[in-house]
Amino acid sequence: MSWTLVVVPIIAVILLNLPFGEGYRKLAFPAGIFLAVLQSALVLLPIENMFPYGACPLSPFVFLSPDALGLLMILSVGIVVFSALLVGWRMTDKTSRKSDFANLIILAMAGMNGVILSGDLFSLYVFLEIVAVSSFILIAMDKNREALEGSFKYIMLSAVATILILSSISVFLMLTGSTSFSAAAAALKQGNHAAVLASGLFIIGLLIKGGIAPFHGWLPDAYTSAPAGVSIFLAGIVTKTTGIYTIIKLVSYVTGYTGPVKEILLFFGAVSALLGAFAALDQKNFKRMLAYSSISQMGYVIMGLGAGNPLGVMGAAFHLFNHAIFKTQLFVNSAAVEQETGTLNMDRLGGLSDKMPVTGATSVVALLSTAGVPPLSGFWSKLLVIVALWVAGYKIYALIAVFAGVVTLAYLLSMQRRVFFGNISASFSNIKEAGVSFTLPAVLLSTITIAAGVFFPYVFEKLIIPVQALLGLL
Amino acid sequence: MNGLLQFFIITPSLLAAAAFLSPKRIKGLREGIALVATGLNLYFALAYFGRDIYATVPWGGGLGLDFSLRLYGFSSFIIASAAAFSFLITLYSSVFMYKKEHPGQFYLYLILSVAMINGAVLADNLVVLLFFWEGLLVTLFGMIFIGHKGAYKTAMKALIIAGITDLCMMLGIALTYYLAGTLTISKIHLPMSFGASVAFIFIMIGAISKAGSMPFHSWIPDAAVDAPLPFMAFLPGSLEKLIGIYFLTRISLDMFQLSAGSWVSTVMMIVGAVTIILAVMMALVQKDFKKLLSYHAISQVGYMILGIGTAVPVGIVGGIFHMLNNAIYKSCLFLTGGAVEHRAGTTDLRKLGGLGKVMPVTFASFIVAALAISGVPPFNGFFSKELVYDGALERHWIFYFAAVAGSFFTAASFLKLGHSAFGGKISEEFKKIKEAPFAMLVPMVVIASACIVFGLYNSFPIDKLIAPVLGEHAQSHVFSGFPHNIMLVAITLVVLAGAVLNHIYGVKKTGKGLGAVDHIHHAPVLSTLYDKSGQADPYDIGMKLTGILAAGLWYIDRGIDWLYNGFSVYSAYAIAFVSKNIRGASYSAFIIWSLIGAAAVLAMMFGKS
Amino acid sequence: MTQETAQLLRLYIVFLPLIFVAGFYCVITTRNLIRTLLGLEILTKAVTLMLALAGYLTGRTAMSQALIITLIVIEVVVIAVAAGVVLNIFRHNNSLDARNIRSLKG
Amino acid sequence: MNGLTLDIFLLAMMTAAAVWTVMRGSLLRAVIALALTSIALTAVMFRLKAPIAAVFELSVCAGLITVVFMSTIALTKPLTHKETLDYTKTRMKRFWLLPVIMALLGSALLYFTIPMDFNLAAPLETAKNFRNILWEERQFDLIGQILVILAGIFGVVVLFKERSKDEPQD
Repeated sequence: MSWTLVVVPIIAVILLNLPFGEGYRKLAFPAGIFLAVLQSALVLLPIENMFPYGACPLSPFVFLSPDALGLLMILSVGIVVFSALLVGWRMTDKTSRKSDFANLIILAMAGMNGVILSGDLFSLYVFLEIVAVSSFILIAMDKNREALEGSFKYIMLSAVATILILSSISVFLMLTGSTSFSAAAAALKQGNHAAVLASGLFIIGLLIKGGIAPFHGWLPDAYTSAPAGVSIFLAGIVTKTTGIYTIIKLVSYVTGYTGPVKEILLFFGAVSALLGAFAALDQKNFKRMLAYSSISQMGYVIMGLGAGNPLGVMGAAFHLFNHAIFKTQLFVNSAAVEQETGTLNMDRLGGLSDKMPVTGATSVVALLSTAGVPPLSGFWSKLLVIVALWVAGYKIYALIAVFAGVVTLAYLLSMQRRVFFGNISASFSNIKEAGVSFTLPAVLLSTITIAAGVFFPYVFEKLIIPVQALLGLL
Repeated sequence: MNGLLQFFIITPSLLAAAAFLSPKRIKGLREGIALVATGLNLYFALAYFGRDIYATVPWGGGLGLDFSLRLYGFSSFIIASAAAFSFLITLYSSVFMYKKEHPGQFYLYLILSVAMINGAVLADNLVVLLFFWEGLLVTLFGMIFIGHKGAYKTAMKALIIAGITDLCMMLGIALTYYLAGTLTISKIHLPMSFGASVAFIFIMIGAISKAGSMPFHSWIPDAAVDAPLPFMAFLPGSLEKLIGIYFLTRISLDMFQLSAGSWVSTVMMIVGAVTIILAVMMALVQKDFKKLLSYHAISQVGYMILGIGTAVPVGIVGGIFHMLNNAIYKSCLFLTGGAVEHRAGTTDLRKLGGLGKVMPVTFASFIVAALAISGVPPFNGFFSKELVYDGALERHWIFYFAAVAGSFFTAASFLKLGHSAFGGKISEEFKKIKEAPFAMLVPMVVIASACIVFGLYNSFPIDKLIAPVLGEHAQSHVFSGFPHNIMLVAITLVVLAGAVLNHIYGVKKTGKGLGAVDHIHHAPVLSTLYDKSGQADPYDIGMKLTGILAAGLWYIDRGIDWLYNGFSVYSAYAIAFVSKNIRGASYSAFIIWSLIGAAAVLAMMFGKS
Repeated sequence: MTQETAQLLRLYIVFLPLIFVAGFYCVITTRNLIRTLLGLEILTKAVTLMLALAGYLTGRTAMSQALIITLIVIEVVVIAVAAGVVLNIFRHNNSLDARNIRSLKG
Repeated sequence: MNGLTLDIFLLAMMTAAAVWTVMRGSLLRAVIALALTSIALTAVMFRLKAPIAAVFELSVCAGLITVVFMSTIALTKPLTHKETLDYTKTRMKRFWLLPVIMALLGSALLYFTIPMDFNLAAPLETAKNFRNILWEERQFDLIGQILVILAGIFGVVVLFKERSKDEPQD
């Protein structure tokens, strides 16, 4: 399992970029699609024993067989990379730029798999950096003014996060002599101040990478200025894996759900839920609104985590997965709109649903799921989070979550009205539905959303319930 | 159902409908049906007099609302007197209403009112009582409405006042039901706790407003002018007082044990006293025959309420007896007024004068009734007032003083009325008018003789009818016969003499009967009081208040409206603007925010430990 | 914790924060983009120092050296990419002033 | 005892070089100051018995990164001498605060005794040499390094490539 997820992409990239002949470069896209599909299949279909090689030559010590949440993340990485590649490949114009895009996406995917699989603090840092570096390059690929600005801001914030993470690792090394999760957890259990400081620094670093409320400065600019395919990739999975998933992993494996940690998660989750929702309310640019919406939804996940009970963790994991799906879906729709109309300014858009029926319909599905309307998947995950908060006794936070949900519905409905309904402006009267590389991922993602919603008991039992184990680790 | 329901409620209603639907062409048919109806009613009232019957029809879906009627001593006495009055007044109106418009409607409402009153008195379930009580409201409105073109304003006024007070009564009944757990009146016996006294006050408001006491009186003087006269004699004059005071007695004695010391009785006494004084002061200055009588009707109610309010056996008996006497002489006075109006065409005292000579019988019955109402000894008014005085004195001298002052002014105003209407020189066009028609004279003479009979032979009404109502309180001593307290009688005689002297003085001073009270009217303090009394009508004040309230509510509504689609939207976008731009734009701003966030995280991390 | 290592740790606790403060101050206040990268570089050096110190104090110098090697490799790539981005920004604005990369507001 | 004074001297050298990089007016001299910091760091690491890391740091940081910065500065149009002079004057207004903060912080840290309640990890008995740690225990990081280098190559290729004529000048 871990062998294929990290090493095979490396071999693929090397083979694809051998110095002789241009022919190979065009293969990058199918290689990427294959790897993404392979990855999703690995999670869904029990083909573990198909690989004859048995024990991976690399020592098991370094590779951690992925836990339930890890499997879920690997699945969402696969799905999002698949859609991002499809859209990105179609939208980047020059062939050389296309292959760079595909290769970097593959590298980033490998990086993310590494993050999911990493077993100790330092390797977690290494793979975080890999994903970060490839994202910087992906954002800056178009080399236009906004893209460079967004990329530079991301670089600076990510660097600061790295500094904090590294200093935390060095303190843990000083205290425990090793960088593994269990050693760090043991040091924390003794409760000396240095260990608490180190875990605090690490959490701050991850909050910055995850784009949670006060640290979210870079996120709207990076998402909006990046080219369409890259912003799908970033919003869909990068911030989730490097930021939010790592926080869940750190809290589960190292710090444990102690009082102060829960308080931090709840407070910052609530702040970003509210701030993201309200900021999204007053946006002109379609992608910028979706960026702020991501901050708000990630705030939900963090709050769910902060509830500290099994229901909360499950809710957070399920919302993380759902959000990966319907946020990617919305970004794919925005890419389709950008491709057809050339603009993302919602004031000039309008009435596109009759010209672009599939995009319009799938956007409605994603919108309803984000807002948490039954029977779609978003409803179940938000319900789990809110119920978990209420049961855990954090009644005010539950109310904040509900209120943020209301504001979410408000800005998404206003987006839908401004972009897809209403009357179409003259300049867009001759546009037609976006190509198959937009409609295919859109349809695929909305079917997943609906399926996850309708077959919730099955999905819940198979994928989500095992996530409870995270609570029992410490 | 042994006849209770059929004879007292269903037959009058059917006959009322028949009277209304009968064709105009056959002259006298409607009057005949009306007479038959009230006659039958009187016959059954007398036939069932004094019997104890209880009948119930399970109705109202088990909510304890079954249609139960109960006839016993007190209610049979009320029904009998009501039947008597309605018969005589129907006889009287058969002539009076002959040429007036809408006679059909008049008889419909008349007989229907009789049915309603029988129902209300017989009812043993509060909701059934409420049903008939509200029925009276409709007939009251109808009868005023057909008075003349402009009568609808007074009709509306009466409807609103009666409506609001009935609402209070409903509230009281609901509270009683809550406290007592049952709606059947005979089963309710509540101690005077705070809740019970509040319920008592609410129901009392309903009862005394039906009887026409002070704060709810303002429609009666207007109705006197607008409504057809027999209505004034019929409802405000007698029946409404009967039923109002009957229910007041029931709640004071049966449902709630009204004790002498409780604040509720003092409230009643104050209401009674105030009503006596203010109404009679207003009556004093009236220049219209009917208006003067209507104010007296209000002031007499004060005596009854004061009597019952004393919660002393002698007072209560006095109050109830006064209710009966008042019904008698008040209706007689109204009938005499009607006769004057019928013959002379006007009731304005400035035009009238010297009718005594041309209408001797009307004048004679007027004199008897006036003496009765003023409380001159041999007549019935004297005996009931003495009982009320006795009760009032027992409680507090101020109430006794108010009652006596009331009689002084009553006597003075009736002397003025008698002198200006019947006495003095007769103007030419009145010379040739004849005595009132025979059908109008009979009821007047019968009722006037009743004043005398009930005066001299008062032991029958008191001992047989009223005393048993008091039940266990009162069997100790006898109330009838000559009043035991001689000193009170002496004071009354002095007061009456004073009234006569005042009248003579006033007449000598102004030269004509009408001016007999001018010296009181223009007295320094009283004159300002009189001027202001015009606007002090509670009904107008109420209307102004509701207007202001409505305007206020409209503003509140606008405010809430703004809160929803104005303020909330504006603040949402304001917060959005802040949360959008709080981030800053340069990466150094982001780093500064991150350091602030980091400080917060570390603070929280170390905060707890 | 021997007296000698405690004294050494005491020394580093005085100097390390100074370097961190210098690095953060440079990153935040400078207007020139390249100098921002310099500030980043100073911070990385401080962290490298911390790792080395940790290794020395716990006797696991070999382990800390491995970590430092990986760290340096990664930092070189990051700085290279950052320099590339700065170069392109310069091509656009023809100046290295940080104030012209704060146009994305709201 | 002189070991400690040597440490103090080296650390002071490094901090001074860092401050010099930040305060220095002209960019070129700042990069040189950075190289100096790197050299000081190498010396300290030798003291902390991390020789291989020190050499690596020296060659990469002092060498490669300085080269990268030099080339970037070369590619960008450096300010003329006169511009740098009056520019440094305005810069001073923003940067005088740094030494003040550092002096304050230094004296504060010296003065207050920071609670050293934590105990350090016990040293390992088997003194593994550097090589086998890197290869046996840290393979996952090695894979990471390969990935980073690949990403770096792409980065350089994408970012540093001169814009070819036909590319849209957006």
